[in-house]
Amino acid sequence: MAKFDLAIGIGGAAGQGIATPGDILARIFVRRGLHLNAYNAYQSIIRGGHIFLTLRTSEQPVLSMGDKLDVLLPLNQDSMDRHLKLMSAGAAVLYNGDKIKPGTAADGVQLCSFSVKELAPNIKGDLVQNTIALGALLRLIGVEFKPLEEILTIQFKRKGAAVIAENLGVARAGYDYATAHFKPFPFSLPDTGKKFAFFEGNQALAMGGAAAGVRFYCAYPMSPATGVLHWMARHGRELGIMVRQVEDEIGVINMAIGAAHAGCRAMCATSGGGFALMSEALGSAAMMEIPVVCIDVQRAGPATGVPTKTEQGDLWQVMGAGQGDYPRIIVAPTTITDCFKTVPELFNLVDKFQCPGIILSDLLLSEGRSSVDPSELDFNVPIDRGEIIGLNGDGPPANAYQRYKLSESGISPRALPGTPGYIHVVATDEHDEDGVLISDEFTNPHKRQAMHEKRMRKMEGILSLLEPPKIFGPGNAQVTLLGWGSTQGVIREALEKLAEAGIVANHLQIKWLVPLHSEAIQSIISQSKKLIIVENNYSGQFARYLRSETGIVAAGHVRKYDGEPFMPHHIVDGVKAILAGASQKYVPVHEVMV
Amino acid sequence: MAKFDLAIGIGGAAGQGIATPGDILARIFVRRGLHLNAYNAYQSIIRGGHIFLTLRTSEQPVLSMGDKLDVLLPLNQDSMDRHLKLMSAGAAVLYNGDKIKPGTAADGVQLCSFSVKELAPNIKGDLVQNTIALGALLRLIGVEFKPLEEILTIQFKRKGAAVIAENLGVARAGYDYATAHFKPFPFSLPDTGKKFAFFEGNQALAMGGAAAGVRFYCAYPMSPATGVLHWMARHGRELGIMVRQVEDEIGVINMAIGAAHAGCRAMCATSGGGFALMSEALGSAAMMEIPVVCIDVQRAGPATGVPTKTEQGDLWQVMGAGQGDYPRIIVAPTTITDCFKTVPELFNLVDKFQCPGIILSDLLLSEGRSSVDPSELDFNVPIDRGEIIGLNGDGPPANAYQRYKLSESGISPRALPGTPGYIHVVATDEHDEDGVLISDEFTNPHKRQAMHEKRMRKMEGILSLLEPPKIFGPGNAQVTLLGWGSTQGVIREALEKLAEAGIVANHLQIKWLVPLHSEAIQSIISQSKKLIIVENNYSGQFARYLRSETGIVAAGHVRKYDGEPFMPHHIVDGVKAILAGASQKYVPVHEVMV
Amino acid sequence: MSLPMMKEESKSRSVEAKREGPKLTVKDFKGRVDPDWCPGCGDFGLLAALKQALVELELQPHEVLTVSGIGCSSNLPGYVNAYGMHTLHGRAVAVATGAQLANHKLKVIVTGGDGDGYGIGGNHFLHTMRRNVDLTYLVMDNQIYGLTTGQISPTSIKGMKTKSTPFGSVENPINPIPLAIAAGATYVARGFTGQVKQLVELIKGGIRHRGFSLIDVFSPCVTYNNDNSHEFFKARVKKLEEMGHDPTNFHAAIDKAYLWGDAIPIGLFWKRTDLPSLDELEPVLAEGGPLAHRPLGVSPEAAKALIQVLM
Amino acid sequence: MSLPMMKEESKSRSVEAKREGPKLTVKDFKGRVDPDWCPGCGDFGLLAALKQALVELELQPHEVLTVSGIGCSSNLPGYVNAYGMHTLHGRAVAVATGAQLANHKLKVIVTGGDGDGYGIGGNHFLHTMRRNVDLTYLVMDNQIYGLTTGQISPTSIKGMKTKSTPFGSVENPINPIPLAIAAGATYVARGFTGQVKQLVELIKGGIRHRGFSLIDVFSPCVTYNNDNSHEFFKARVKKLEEMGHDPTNFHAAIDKAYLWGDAIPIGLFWKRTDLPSLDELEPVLAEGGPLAHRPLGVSPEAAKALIQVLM
Ligand SMILES: Cc1ncc(C[n+]2csc(CCOP(=O)(O)OP(=O)(O)O)c2C)c(N)n1
Ligand SMILES: Cc1ncc(C[n+]2csc(CCOP(=O)(O)OP(=O)(O)O)c2C)c(N)n1
Ligand code: SF4
Ligand code: SF4
Ligand SMILES: [Mg+2]
Ligand SMILES: [Mg+2]
Repeated sequence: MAKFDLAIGIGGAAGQGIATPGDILARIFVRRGLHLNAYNAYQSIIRGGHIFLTLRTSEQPVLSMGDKLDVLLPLNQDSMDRHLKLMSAGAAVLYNGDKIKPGTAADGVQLCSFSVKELAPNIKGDLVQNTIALGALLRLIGVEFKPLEEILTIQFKRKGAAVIAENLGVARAGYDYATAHFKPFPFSLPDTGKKFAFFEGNQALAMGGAAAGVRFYCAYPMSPATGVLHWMARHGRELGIMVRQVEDEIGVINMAIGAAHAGCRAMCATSGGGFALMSEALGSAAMMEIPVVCIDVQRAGPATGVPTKTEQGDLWQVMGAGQGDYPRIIVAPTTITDCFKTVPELFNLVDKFQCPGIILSDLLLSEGRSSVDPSELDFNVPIDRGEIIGLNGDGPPANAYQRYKLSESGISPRALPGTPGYIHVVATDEHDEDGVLISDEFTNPHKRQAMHEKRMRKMEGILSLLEPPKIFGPGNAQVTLLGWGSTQGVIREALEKLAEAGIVANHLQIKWLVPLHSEAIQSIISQSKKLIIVENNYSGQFARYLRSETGIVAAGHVRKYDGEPFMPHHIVDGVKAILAGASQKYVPVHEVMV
Repeated sequence: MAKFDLAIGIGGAAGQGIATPGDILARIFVRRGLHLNAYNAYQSIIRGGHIFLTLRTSEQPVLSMGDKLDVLLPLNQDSMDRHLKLMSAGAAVLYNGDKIKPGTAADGVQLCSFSVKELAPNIKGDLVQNTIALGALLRLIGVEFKPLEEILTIQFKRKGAAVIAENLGVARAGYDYATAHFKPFPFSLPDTGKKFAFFEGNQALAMGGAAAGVRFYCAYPMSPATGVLHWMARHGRELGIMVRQVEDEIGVINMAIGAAHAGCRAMCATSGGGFALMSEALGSAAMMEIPVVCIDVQRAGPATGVPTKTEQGDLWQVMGAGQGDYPRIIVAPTTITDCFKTVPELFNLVDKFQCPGIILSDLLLSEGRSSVDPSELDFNVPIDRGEIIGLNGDGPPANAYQRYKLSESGISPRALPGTPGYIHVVATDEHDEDGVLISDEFTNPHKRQAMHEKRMRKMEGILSLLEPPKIFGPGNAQVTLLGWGSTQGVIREALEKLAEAGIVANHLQIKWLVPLHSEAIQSIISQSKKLIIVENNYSGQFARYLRSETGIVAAGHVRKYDGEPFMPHHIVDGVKAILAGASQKYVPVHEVMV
Repeated sequence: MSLPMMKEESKSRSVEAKREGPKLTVKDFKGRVDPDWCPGCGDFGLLAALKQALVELELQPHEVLTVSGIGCSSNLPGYVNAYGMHTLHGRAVAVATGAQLANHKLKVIVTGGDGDGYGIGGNHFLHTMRRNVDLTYLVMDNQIYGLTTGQISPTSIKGMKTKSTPFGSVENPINPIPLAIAAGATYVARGFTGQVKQLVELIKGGIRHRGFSLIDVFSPCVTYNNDNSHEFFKARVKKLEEMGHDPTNFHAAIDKAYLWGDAIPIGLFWKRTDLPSLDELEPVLAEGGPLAHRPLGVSPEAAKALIQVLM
Repeated sequence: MSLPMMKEESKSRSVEAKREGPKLTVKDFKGRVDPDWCPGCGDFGLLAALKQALVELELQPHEVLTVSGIGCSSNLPGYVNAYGMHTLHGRAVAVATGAQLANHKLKVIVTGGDGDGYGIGGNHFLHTMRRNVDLTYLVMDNQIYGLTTGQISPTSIKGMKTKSTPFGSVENPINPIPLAIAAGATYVARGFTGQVKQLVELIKGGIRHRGFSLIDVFSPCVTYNNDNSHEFFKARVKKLEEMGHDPTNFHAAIDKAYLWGDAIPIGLFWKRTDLPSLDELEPVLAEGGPLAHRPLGVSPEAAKALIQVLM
């Protein structure tokens, strides 16, 4: 282990309480100023089945779940059977030997069996094995008992002193048993002296919304977007955010549009299926020129698909959502922390340009967790609500107010309902500058053309405000890896591994998808020797889009669509195979059976 | 008038009964074996406003509404004011001088005023002016009175002898008045001796469905797709087609999917907004592998847009419809008769490949009317229902039936509910070969990958059965015009006009959009000197798609998005401007104020 | 799941605050353009009644937001001088809910057709009623799809011949009144555009009512519905007031609602005032005024607390 | 719009044709995999009752089509050896209508959750009831969204604390029974998974009934709903049979449906047999057998006639 980099896998069935040891470990790491990345592979089942949580920590930022496991904590036989074969020399496997039998492990894998019966003979319930294992694990990675004691005390505070004592006792037993019987890792868990926080992408999106000043949030539950709703429901009251669970996603987006028109910053989140239902109304927001933000947290499709698995499969859906051409902004945040930052940025844009904004997250980002330096969570963000008139009682304009006044920017100042003197009607039918319909009596092809052009002109203004993508890594690279959205971390890590293997690569990650900085991308890629596009879907949705906008055709593609995210070596292997000319399209096989 | 080519415009308010003279004229034309094209520019209003019907007839096939009017029949002052300025030397304007005053007409325009008060002093109601004008018009174009007599007799049969007599009298009065007072055109309406039929695109789609063996049709009314429902409702009973009006478009597509799974060929039609609501379910049809056909009759968007106006603005919507990647077939018929032929073709494909098929029509095709040689309306079409097993009581297979058996083609034989021995469950969740979900307990990334690939493999098989597009016109053309779907006729006509102007152009029209014959297109376009793409939308939806699939970038674009269809000269002007280097994108102005 | 049948007035239902501003007339509520409905369309009657009600309630145009879907009837917002939203087909009630909760000082009036509200919009209709959102919903029920030139609607009578049912509909219609009562609406009435005076009172009552009010209005389509014409209703409607109906009597309300034939009751069927409206129940609105007027962002203390729990 | 309250049996309702084929047992209806529901989930009870009902009705697996949406409960078709469709969230009733009309010889049984059916699926629910489509709809009503790990559903009681309402829901729930009656369902019952014997009878009655039958079944979620547990219902449910209820009594049905508290009625609330089901009313089905079995295409004569009118 050159630099300190520890990955722990905890596996078992749904309902076996994997989340708690995961949370405790995460807390211990971030409180020591260690970086963290956590990814939970789970299934659409409430009890049973199989869950596998990977927690990885390091002194350096942790960009992905990584390629290897140092510790395996199987909570049932199934998990042991699935994962033992992934462990290699130097790794340790911690398990309750009363119930779980290891198979044959690779050489150098330390099999650390403990007996729950022996260590906690009087305690009922299955959760005790988790606590013992946690104690033992901390001992193995050279952590004093105290941090665990602290966190357990907080964790069980509500359940009273007896429960705390019991859990501390059990954890201690595991800790002590490990001291006596297991070989610790050749390091002690570092403490950088910093203090980090950690959060999942959905929390980051919700907090970003709060920072942006969202006052109305509504949703219909849908994995993997429900976390945003849960955060909002939990914190809405204290923050003055109205949170509503609606009858369906059509109701959601329309309600958000109503709230937005009345003057609130309004947001909603869903996954692909719910987004499909919203698509008609997104066009209506553009037509009425109402700013609204909708998050699509992608999961493996099509249709219901694999609800608890990740994919980047909705790009063409969001680009094509709704009939006709209309201005829209589509952005795919690149990290969990970027989720937080993107929301206020996007709100300023949609408010300025009075059009819908779509955030493309995915399960990997939204349910993944990462450490964050609290100083990066700046809630004091710039807020630009665009041109709203009449707010300060500045009285009606000399002429009758024209809600959709033609303008070079495509933007017309809006007035909120309730404002004296600016009466108008917004409409989803084509309309004139004053809002009067031009789809019936006053139909007029020239006016229609002018209004359509006015709306679409906004796209230029938006583009001019978006930060162009930048190349990362050496300029003279053999190969450029291009990704979009959530894959930034894993591609960066693949870059490092490629460098170790003597392959000089650089990296371009696209965050702002629509409108696209085509020229900037073209000029970057024109410098590049060989382009490989990495995406988490079957058909190369971004590759096709990139070609449509820039003509760029990549030399190779690394694609994955089995529901699981990329691990760094998948990309590395793909790049090698493509560079070796073995294939143009490389589809890795996911080795971890989850 | 070199070759015989006559265009008549009838204008007035909704409710003034424009349809009837239009229908009568159309019938007179096709019964003389003349070709016909009719386009009705109307508004989303039930009474009032403005309607303008253009009827064009010729001995040659009529490819579009054309560029000029020979006869104007304004039924009110508004229509006179809007259109008189379009008339040029040789043209005639027929109007009720009691109520309508002409403005200044161009030299050589014959103003034919008649007086309803004089010619039909005792008849009440406004419709009488239409009948008088019709009589006068027929006289002007050299038709004997008899055909009109016949048709009026049929038309009013249900209303009894007195009404027939009254109408015949009035028509006769108009006819005779014209004989006495107006200068007839220098020709008599030809009679080719053939007998044609005429129909609108929606009727053609519905009849195509009947020919294909559709047994279940359901819809929610939406202009401009409602005509399909109306035809089906009228004829369903006699043809054994169940026709249902459903509560909303989500219900429509899901009901159609249910009927399709049970074994019926099932179809539905809507416009862009309804299609947006259907998009989730289309993905579910692909996931469950159920064949279903959905028609999107495009209108001017976004949102409610201009419900009675045409556009080709839904291409990206249908390409992106629904989350995730899934196999789908998208086809845009190129003529009204092609609408009829496309439906059975598409049903054979979706049945064979067990996936959804989408027909992209538009208002121009669906509500436009054209003549057709009845021999082209062959209902005896080949029917291929794909692999359905167990139908002949062939008993259960040795092993338990696997609905989603992996296969090279991606196709697995299906069994219909009710078949003994082939019990299975279809699911929108990802599933294994036997239909068991692999989204919960049995989640497995390798199986997921295999099933996803199985479905997507169908796209290759589909492509291999689609006819590649072919170039039309001279091989050594200066410029190639490329269009898709409904614009075929007007582009062909532009080609002729360009030839007259000494510009040699050829033409490539794309009908099968997804999957796309990229290689065939590339090889055709590689022969072409200059490519100009013509489409009826703002953003060049096809141009962008073409680039994404082939890398082809056109030298120029002619685009229109004011709600009205192209007239030939719009394209001619655009080609000239682009060839002259004046612009890369040409957006014509619609001169007819409708 | 229980819907107790208590009839107590809930407290603090101040209905009409004192109005400032000039006293307005119906003319002041005339929209930018004249209606483009067919001459004789029932919707004219509803438009007149609505403007009259707004005048009598002494509301100012900027205090009112009309929200509609798509249909002939849904063109109404364009004909009223008030803030308006002409949204998608079937979605008016959902949009209106968002607007009402975002600014609960607005009087939000939803207008539309039977197809819009009971057909494609049925799910929002259902759930908005149970939530008792403070909206006044005026359905111009012509028992037909007017704008799409005549197809059956969910309230078309069985046997009706339309373009989509040329041989007569075989479907049972819904009866919006019992449906609304069962779904939890707290003010349920039926009006007729041929009885504008009563209609004005019903609308005023609906706007005054805190909670969801449905006013299903017979608004005959002179172009596509010959079965249920102005004359048809004129000969049959009977005012509930004159029938001695007590709108707090649940059974009587339902029984009266099913009457159909020689006497068709119009008026207020059902009203309960013991259920607060959603905005009254929503703690976020308890203080601070309309959400739409509140300052944006998160206080430094709140931000700190949010971060703290992540550490 | 009228819903006459006649109680005559409509003719020709042959319910169970004579069965050929072997006599089956519950085991024959076991699906390919075991349920993956939480141990103790109410849905096990419904699954058992459904299989028992199919056995007692002497149906063959291939004669039955189960159709579900998405949710824990909607996984049911995978656990029954019968044809099945596991469709999109909220869309089961619409899909089932298509399948039933395409092959009206199938027994089509729709199964799903309260969120699926009354939440997102509410509009199809409403209109399928008024059309009286011959479906048997079993709603596993656990008053919660189970599969998405616990948020309020349209039947969650007011005040319920869930992940989406951590401080208690402020919304009024719907009561599916009166709603279904008002919407026009012709067989409306409530069951409880703790009373499997009665449930079997209710399901059998529903399948036998020609028309739309709703059976709302208390099917407690042991993981996310602590308010309405098996014990909660066990202590409260009371059989309508034992309460002397007459399911043809409209007022009594509605009154009983609103009872909630110490005694919560279960059983058949409402049944009417005077309204034919949609397939019976649809002339296209009058002869020729199921549409799905008919030959495709148009006869030459019919084709000729179609073309003739265009000339
Ligand atoms: C999603 C969608 N589907 C269909 C339509 C077409 N459409 C417009 S209005 C209308 C029905 C109008 O009937 P109703 O709501 O009763 O209003 P009316 O015209 O009778 O006043 C329909 C089906 C649409 N605009 N959007
Ligand atoms: C369009 C869409 N929105 C949301 C979801 C997510 N979703 C799956 S099941 C479910 C609700 C489940 O509740 P219920 O129908 O009551 O079934 P239960 O799990 O309680 O049996 C939701 C919201 C989805 N699959 N599709
Ligand atoms: S079509 Fe009917 S509803 Fe529409 S405006 Fe005319 S009369 Fe009114
Ligand atoms: S979560 Fe609830 S509804 Fe779902 S399986 Fe578990 S107990 Fe049943
Ligand atoms: Mg209507
Ligand atoms: Mg539920």
